[in-house]
Amino acid sequence: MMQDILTKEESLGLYRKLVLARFCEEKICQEYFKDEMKTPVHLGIGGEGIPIGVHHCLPPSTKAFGTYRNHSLYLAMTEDTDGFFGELYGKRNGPAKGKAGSMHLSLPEKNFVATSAVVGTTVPLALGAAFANTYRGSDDVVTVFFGDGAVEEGAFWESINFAALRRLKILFVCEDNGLAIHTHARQRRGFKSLLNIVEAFDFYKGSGDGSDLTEVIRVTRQVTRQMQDKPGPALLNFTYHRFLEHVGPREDFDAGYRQKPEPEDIKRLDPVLRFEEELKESGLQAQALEAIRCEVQEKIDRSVKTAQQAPFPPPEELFADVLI
Amino acid sequence: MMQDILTKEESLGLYRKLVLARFCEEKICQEYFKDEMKTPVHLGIGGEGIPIGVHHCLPPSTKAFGTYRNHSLYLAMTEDTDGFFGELYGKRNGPAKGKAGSMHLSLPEKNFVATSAVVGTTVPLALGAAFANTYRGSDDVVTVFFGDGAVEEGAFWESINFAALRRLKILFVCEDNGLAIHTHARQRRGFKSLLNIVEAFDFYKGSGDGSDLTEVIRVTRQVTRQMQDKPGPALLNFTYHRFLEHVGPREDFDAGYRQKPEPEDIKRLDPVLRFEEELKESGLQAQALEAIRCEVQEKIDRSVKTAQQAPFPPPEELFADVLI
Amino acid sequence: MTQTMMSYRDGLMLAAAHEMEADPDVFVFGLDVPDHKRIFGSTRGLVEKFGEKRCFGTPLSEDAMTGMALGAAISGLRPIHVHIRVDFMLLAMNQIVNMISNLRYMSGGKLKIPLVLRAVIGRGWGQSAQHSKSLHSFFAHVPGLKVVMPTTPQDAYSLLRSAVRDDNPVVFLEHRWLYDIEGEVDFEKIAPLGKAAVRKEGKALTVVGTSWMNVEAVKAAEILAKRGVDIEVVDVRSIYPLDEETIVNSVKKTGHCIVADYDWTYCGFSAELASVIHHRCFADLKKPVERLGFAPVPCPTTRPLENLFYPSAVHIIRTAEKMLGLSPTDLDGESFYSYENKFKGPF
Amino acid sequence: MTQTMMSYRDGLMLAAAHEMEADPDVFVFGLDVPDHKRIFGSTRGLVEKFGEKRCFGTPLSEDAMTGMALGAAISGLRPIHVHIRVDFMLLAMNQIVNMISNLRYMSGGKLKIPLVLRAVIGRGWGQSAQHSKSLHSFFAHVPGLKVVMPTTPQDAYSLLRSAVRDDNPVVFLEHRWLYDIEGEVDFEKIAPLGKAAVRKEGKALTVVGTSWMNVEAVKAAEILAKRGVDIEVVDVRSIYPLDEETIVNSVKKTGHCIVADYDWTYCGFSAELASVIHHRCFADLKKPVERLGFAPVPCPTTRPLENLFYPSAVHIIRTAEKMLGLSPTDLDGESFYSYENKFKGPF
Ligand SMILES: Cc1ncc(C[n+]2csc(CCOP(=O)(O)OP(=O)(O)O)c2C)c(N)n1
Ligand SMILES: Cc1ncc(C[n+]2csc(CCOP(=O)(O)OP(=O)(O)O)c2C)c(N)n1
Ligand SMILES: [Mg+2]
Ligand SMILES: [Mg+2]
Repeated sequence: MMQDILTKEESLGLYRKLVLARFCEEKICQEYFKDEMKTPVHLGIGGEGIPIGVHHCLPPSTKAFGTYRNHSLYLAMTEDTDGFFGELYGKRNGPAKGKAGSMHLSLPEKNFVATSAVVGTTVPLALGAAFANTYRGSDDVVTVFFGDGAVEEGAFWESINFAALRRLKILFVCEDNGLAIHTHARQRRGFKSLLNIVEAFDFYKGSGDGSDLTEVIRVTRQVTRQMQDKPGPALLNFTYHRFLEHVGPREDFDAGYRQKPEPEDIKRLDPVLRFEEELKESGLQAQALEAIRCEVQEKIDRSVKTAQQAPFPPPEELFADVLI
Repeated sequence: MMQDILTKEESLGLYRKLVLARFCEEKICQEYFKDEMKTPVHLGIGGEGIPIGVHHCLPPSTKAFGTYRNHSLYLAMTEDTDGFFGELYGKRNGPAKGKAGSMHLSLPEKNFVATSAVVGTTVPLALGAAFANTYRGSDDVVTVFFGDGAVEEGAFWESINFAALRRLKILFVCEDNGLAIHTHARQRRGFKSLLNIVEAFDFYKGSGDGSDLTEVIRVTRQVTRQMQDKPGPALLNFTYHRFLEHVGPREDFDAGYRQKPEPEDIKRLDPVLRFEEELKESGLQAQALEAIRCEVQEKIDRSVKTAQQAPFPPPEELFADVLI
Repeated sequence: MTQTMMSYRDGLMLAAAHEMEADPDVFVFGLDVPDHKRIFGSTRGLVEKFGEKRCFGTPLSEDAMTGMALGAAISGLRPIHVHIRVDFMLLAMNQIVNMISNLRYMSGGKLKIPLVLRAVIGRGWGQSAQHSKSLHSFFAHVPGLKVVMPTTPQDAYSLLRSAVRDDNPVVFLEHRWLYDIEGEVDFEKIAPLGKAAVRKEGKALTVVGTSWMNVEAVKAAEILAKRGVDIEVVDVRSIYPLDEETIVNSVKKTGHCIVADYDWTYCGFSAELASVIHHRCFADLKKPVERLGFAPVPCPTTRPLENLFYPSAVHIIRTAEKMLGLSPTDLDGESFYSYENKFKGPF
Repeated sequence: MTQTMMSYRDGLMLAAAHEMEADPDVFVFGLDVPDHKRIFGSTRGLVEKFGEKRCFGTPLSEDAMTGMALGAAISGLRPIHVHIRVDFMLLAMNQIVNMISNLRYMSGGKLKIPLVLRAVIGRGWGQSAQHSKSLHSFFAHVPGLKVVMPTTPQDAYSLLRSAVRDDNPVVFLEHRWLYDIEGEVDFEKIAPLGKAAVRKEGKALTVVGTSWMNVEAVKAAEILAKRGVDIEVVDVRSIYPLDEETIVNSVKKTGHCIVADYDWTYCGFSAELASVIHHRCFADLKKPVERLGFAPVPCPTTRPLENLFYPSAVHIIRTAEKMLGLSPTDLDGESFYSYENKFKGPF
């Protein structure tokens, strides 16, 4: 399966990104209790495959928009662990010099344009970026990632209407963990299938198990091919399991709003383990993977150390970057 | 056809309401140029059959919400021409003592609860009224009327989601003239069929030619029966031809954004003529109709005179009715 | 008299519970209201006691849910609509400013709008620009709304009860840090909307504070009292309607005034207070009124800048010293409120 | 020098046309922008000249369309987003206050937001509570936005050009009645954002006005001049950033000040002005600053009440007389601006 759609080199590159995202967030989990990262963290453990897979199918010129749960997307697009930890530690070497924190990461020079902690608010921004592409005759797609909760906001519906009306090349990607904080989709949604609905807006569409990176890539390629053949928007819905609490570094299965998955399910729900399994099945040696993991871990440890030692922004930074 | 679903008495009552709404607005057209009604008027000529037909199928305890294009709904529910003209003339005998004008008519004591000049804004209010019905164990339906343009507002989508989630008994009625001011639906909508979409929200649904009062009633009855059998929201979409400009008493076919209908089409597009034709076909005598018309015209003329002679609200009214 | 020690969050929770007991038309709803975190504990126990009919969550649809609250209120119910952050009410501004504030007037007084909009404001933990606003000046600017900002557990309790009983729309704003404050609450005490409270009496200078700034102001007053400088602290409590008399009387007595508002100053409530005070105490003021508030920038995440963004007891002390011509107090031994130890991440 | 007589609406129209000619990244969009009414004529000719690519209408989706404007601006385009009424921007407050104002700061200065939000404000014809607001204090309250209110055709032209060229988000507010005002426009004249203008010099009293209130203030000044009372009229023009110097210098000279704002006073821009002026002219003011604005109620429809709702030249005259200790001027022979004859229904 995997071999049908990914070269060995691609697979290893993807594995590296998966591990990069995962290890970064695991590092956060370890370090967070020291209260040095003074920013709320919405960890994406379990969902890394979605942004990594989607952006693997698109050229680096693709502009992306995201949410507060943006670490994997940031790392997939930038691999910039120095900036990442700098920002989380609130230091001057963060891309926003600590002003953004985890929830509003942005690195426009790498086309990771903007993220936001108000649910649904970057969805309309993608309209503008896609409009700008059309305006300038660019063929690029724009991606926008959002949670299943964002679909309930009016701005989402206004946006899909406009995207459909204008046949904008936007890939709407729903990172569907079935939860908005602690509330299940069935308690929030008056409809069963989002895909059915966007079909009535003449969207291209795709869906799949977001824990399966190979599937994410297969589905995304299918849909982006359609978008290139005949321009128009698309919606991808990828389900995944959120391993940790909504915000913060802990598990919270004892809170009672959902069940802890059985140990035998973890292998299916964890995109890193799952992709690793596939890589092994495809004949890749455990050592090659181990080497990647080591390299990535070292990179991360270095970045964390750099961030910890980096200076805070000076007081006058408070007043910089408001108006030009 | 008509005889199958309406008694003679009902038909005459409906004819009276149609004529009442039409003559009131024709009176506005005549008087408006005198600049005594200092309120913008969004006339509903061509669309009278929709609110009249829908509310004919529902008991008087049904709460209704509407838009700035609300005259027919107001008159259908209240028959209160004194208050109506009082309000349009800005006089003390209007239900809001002139504070509301044409765009924000409201007569809660007759269950004509609220209207608004900001598109789409009364749609969520209907959720609250329907929720209150459920809360109190009432079986009543709530109606909310809106134009085809309102469907593009986020609040509309948030509202149908909540109505579907809660299975609220709301009748969403789209008064579909295909225009938002001068902009055609195809320039605004990224979808083809609203009815298809609300089906995905498990709505009951119906649609028809809003110029045909009999059809409006037939379709509404069908749908309200379903709502009573198994509670849930419904959407009705009725098309109609707006005879006049968006706001104001004139025709504006010379503006070029749409075609004037051919004379032979008028009979089909005008709900009053069309219903009159049906009444005649069903054997009703022209005199009976003439008598209704005379009575209604006299009532209206009296109300206009009353309004013209009524006093304006005194200066201290400016400060009344803000907080209790 | 039934005095009990409790937290601000419990004051809020009990006020809702008591009103729900007293009136079956009162219900509480909003995003995450019934989940296990219960809006930082302030809706604890309600769903168990009153059921899902009267305490429930919603989809993420602030605009329509606010309209739904209005629709329920004009249908005779008394909704308490809760937002875990006031910033999200920006999605509902159209319903609040075009509809809720106008509907009574536009109906010639026929519609009654007994509606409470509760929202958490202010500083949490690295909350940054989108989870830290107050917005009381927006709401107070618009005729047709009442706006309340309780500071003490007693006020959380009494003012919420009064707000629920009020037949007007009331925006009720609660600072995140106040939730942990403990104090005596007397269930019999009624606090009518529209009255300020003198938190500390003094003769040298008046600090008029809103919400959390009263905690800072009382701290500043305690420190200055040690060197014999007597600060009066007036807690505005009701942003609209405003209790001008209490404020004006205090300033007429002291001749000096600092307005310490928990918001940006530009076009904010501090501007309203300063101009009312200047106008009414024109002959009594010995110095112009000084205004303290947020730095005129979006709220940054990183702690050192965040600390500079928010006004504090230190700012009040330094400003008071300048106004009164005093040398700077040595603050070395003083301990100020710091959430480093009391309030940890993630939210 | 190329001076031409033209209306305010034509000033707006030509400013957009000239910017669109000069820069292919400028585009104009919004509800009803290209229909035959053309936003009261202010977008006339644009679609013919620049095509539907650069001038187009939208669905009724203020929230998403504002976000789309922001998205286009951070992608390097320069959108002019037009609203036929500022009241509808309430639907977009979340994008404006949580996103547009913050995105530059939250990106550490990496994102640039060259975006103009045009909106029509104020009185039309029986417009009532939902089509009559100004809201400049809302926008000015939030760091990260500029706010402009031009009064003359020249300013409509020059300030719109400056706003389009500005790399910051600019809210541009145009009073409905000003559209018909005629005046000389010099295309070479640049009006930088952030500067007030003295509309009439005088020594007895300063009226600081916003938008339409400058028309009323100049009228008041003309009438009072006949009895030798010399009023200075300062047009604020730029609500944020504020040109404090021009205003403060005027008040220091006259010692008397009326702030005439086209908005409610409570927590409004008039409060900001009054407190800045009181603070900076503390020793110079002979009387407290007086504020004029809307009556503290939603705007009523009916004409007699609507006339009472809005502040006017008469209010300015009566207030000035009181402050200066003058007997009431006989206004019998005076003709005031009245839209009875100039501005008829329906909108
Ligand atoms: C407009 C808005 N309303 C409410 C919140 C509070 N809130 C933060 S995250 C969240 C849940 C969002 O769920 P979803 O979109 O599925 O994203 P997930 O966290 O599951 O990735 C809520 C309600 C918010 N940030 N913004
Ligand atoms: C939120 C909002 N946006 C824009 C407007 C300006 N406007 C007034 S009516 C209208 C068109 C509405 O069309 P539709 O809903 O189809 O109703 P119709 O007038 O056709 O009955 C528009 C855009 C408004 N009143 N409210
Ligand atoms: Mg989710
Ligand atoms: Mg229409």
